[in-house]
Amino acid sequence: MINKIVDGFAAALAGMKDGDTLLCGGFGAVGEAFALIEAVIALDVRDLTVVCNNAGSGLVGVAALLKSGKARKLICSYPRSSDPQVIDDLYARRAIEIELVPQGTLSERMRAAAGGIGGFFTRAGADTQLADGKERREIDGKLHVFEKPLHGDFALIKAHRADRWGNLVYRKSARNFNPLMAMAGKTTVAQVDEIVELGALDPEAIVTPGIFVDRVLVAP
Amino acid sequence: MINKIVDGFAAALAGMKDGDTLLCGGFGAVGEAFALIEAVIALDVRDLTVVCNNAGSGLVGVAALLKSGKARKLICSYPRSSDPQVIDDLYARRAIEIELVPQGTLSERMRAAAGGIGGFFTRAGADTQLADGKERREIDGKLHVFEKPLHGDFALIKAHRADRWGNLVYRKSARNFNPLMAMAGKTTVAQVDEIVELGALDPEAIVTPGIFVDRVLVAP
Amino acid sequence: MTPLTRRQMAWRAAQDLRDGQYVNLGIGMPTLVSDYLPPGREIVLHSENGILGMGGAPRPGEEDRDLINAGKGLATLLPGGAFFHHNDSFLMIRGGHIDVSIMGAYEVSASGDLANWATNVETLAPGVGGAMDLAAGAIEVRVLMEHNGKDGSKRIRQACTLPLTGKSCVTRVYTNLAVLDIARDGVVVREMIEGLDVEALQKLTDAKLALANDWKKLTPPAL
Amino acid sequence: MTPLTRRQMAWRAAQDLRDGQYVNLGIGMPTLVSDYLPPGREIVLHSENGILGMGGAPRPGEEDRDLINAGKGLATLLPGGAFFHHNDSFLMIRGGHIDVSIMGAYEVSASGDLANWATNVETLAPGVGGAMDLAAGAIEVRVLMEHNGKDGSKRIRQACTLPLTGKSCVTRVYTNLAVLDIARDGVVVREMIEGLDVEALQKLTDAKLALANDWKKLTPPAL
Repeated sequence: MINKIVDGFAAALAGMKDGDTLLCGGFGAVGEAFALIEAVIALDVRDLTVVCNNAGSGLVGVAALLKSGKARKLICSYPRSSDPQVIDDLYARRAIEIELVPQGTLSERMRAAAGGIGGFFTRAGADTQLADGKERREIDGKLHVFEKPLHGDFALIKAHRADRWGNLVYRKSARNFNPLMAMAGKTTVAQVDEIVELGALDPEAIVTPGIFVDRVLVAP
Repeated sequence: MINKIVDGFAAALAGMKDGDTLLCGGFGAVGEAFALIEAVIALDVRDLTVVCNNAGSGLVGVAALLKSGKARKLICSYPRSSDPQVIDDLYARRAIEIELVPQGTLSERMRAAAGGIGGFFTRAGADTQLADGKERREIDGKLHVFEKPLHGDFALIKAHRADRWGNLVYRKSARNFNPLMAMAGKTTVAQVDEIVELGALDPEAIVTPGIFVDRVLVAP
Repeated sequence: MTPLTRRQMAWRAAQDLRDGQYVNLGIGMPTLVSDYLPPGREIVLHSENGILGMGGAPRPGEEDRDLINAGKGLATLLPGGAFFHHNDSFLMIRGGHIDVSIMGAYEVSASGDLANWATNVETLAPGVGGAMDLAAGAIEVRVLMEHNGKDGSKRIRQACTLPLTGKSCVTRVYTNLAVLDIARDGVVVREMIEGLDVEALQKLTDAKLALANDWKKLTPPAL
Repeated sequence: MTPLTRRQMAWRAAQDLRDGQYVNLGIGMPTLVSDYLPPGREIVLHSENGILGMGGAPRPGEEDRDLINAGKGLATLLPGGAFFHHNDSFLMIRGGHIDVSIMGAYEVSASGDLANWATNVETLAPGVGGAMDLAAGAIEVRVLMEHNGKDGSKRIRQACTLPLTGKSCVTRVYTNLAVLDIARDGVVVREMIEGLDVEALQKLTDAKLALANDWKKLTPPAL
């Protein structure tokens, strides 16, 4: 029997190790898996790479994880969201490496990882300094830059409802990066509001099929 | 006011011209926009390129369009579905050019067109004769082939319900290529079973947002 | 001579949006454009986090923490709106499905180059967000910005001095003084506020200006 | 010596599927595997047209024309199943999310090369379908085919003679005579039917065979 529901953070994060890349869902605070992300802080892991659109707000979630010093690198599009005290401090001290990526390229690189694409050419940022050092190619008269897949060892995502197969649905704009990161994570852990019976989710409206999800944890 | 609902095939197919590429939804007969596709036969257009997973069955839909002689070329993954009399005849007479593409590459090429990707590297088919003449590149020790976007001048798709903004939902496996082709068509025309009031479709369960749809026609 | 307020600038940008267009509003001043959409036109707002058909701010008591706009402010959804995931959202942007992107900027060049993500003096971590995707993918990119910097610096320039967001992408600029088109042969003044002439505007502008034959007075309502 | 029937071959392939695996069954004989999934194991079947959790054929009166499998036969959906569009379906295949692909084949080589899409004599238009995607993307590719062609031709070969679907992708082959693994150093016989020995099997096989020390009799139920 398939039962992806786990009990507690230890089971949810089992196997995380030094140097892992974590894909952390959310756009600002909405759809961020606060409980899972903060649980990483308690683990004996270091040199993490955190992939997240923003760098967290205040002293919670991704901001708390970055502040803990467990992350060596942040890959993001827009680090300074509301109350960026942690990233401002880390940046001022040059205490973290930041790889800045156009938001759509960030998204597309994760999709490439999810879908077995070895790399792709995009126009976004091709004529900017963010493409410096990267392969450029003119296609149909327009400059493109070659971008590579961005894999995650873990995806830590937030969803609204789940069943024991790991099928997920989201709430409104809290969907954002979560379904994408679910696809791109080697081990995908979903923090959810609620578990429902198998078959209770409308098969026409499941956003993330369980094939992309390894563990489900109910957490507020 | 946005009203994408059109009345009749002339309005649905207005602007189609010689040499156009038509993306025709459906997997076998399921999800095929029979009425729209057969309406193309009545138009004064020629040298069409038809993109469709199969080459139609019997003497209806895509098969009827191919039999009409209006298509110069077929881009597909699996031409011989059930009752392939039309494609067998055309193939025997070498009366149509066939570009055979791995099914996932066919899909991904359309997504690249939909998403502004200039091209991508994939492993699928890289070590086969279908990659002959194409750029190959070893990435992470594995052979990849470079594939280019596949744009459609028209996408002729089938959906279940629509609203006047062109939002669409599908029925079961009739979804298949339709949402993808909707995204990849310059002009996307949806044949639907039913029109519903704006706001009646669950915003969490809309599969194709209206931004990808230009015209909606109710047809059996 | 009274420069436009931020709300008047947003109002002016809103007037050019046509019925049925899909429009992405950048964070900051462009967000205000949604308050001035001309009545009678259905304009579908796209939010990069995965919304089409976004409405304005919620009324008291109707707030939903899971429904925000790109600037992370609370938002609503109109009938006909839809939610989708981030990758689909940027497919819309990058694939040429967004008719109009309205963004803020630091500088715009006479050839339509856009600089709006990094200054040369970065004491804070720079962010790019979706700006480069919009610059590359939206059918039209329009800029909404003050004509000059707070220090009087010229922001409409023959060539940008700041790191670019995208080349040759901006088609129109709305400032607190004028509406300017980036045309094939340079910057064309379409509208100016009462009391301003093109010679005075040229002094505030690095790029060489041409005045359209049919230029108009820019006369927003009080806002 | 009694070779396995097609249903017995499908039964044998089904026995290797583990609880919780995501499995894609090719058209033709592999489709029969779904009839013999071992009880007590939840095995999630993926259908390339956009289904996970596909069930077997519908009971009379429960047919739905919009619910078909990859071979275009009528299908059903299990509780927990989901529908999605074609591109997401092939993202699953190409991105390494499918644990096991079971396909038919014309030939398999000693290094695991697969040939199952084109013969050398094509009077009919060849089709490739999703075979190359599965060969490249599934975590494991297993083949289900008659050990020899109808003309007695050898299908497990030192090297394939037909156009390839993918290189070095097949890990196991189920035939009507044996179960064979493609190992690092060649083809290893894991199971043979009653009355067959490896010398006799070798005569029916082009690839050089090794017999596993712990080889077993292949004894399917009557089907």
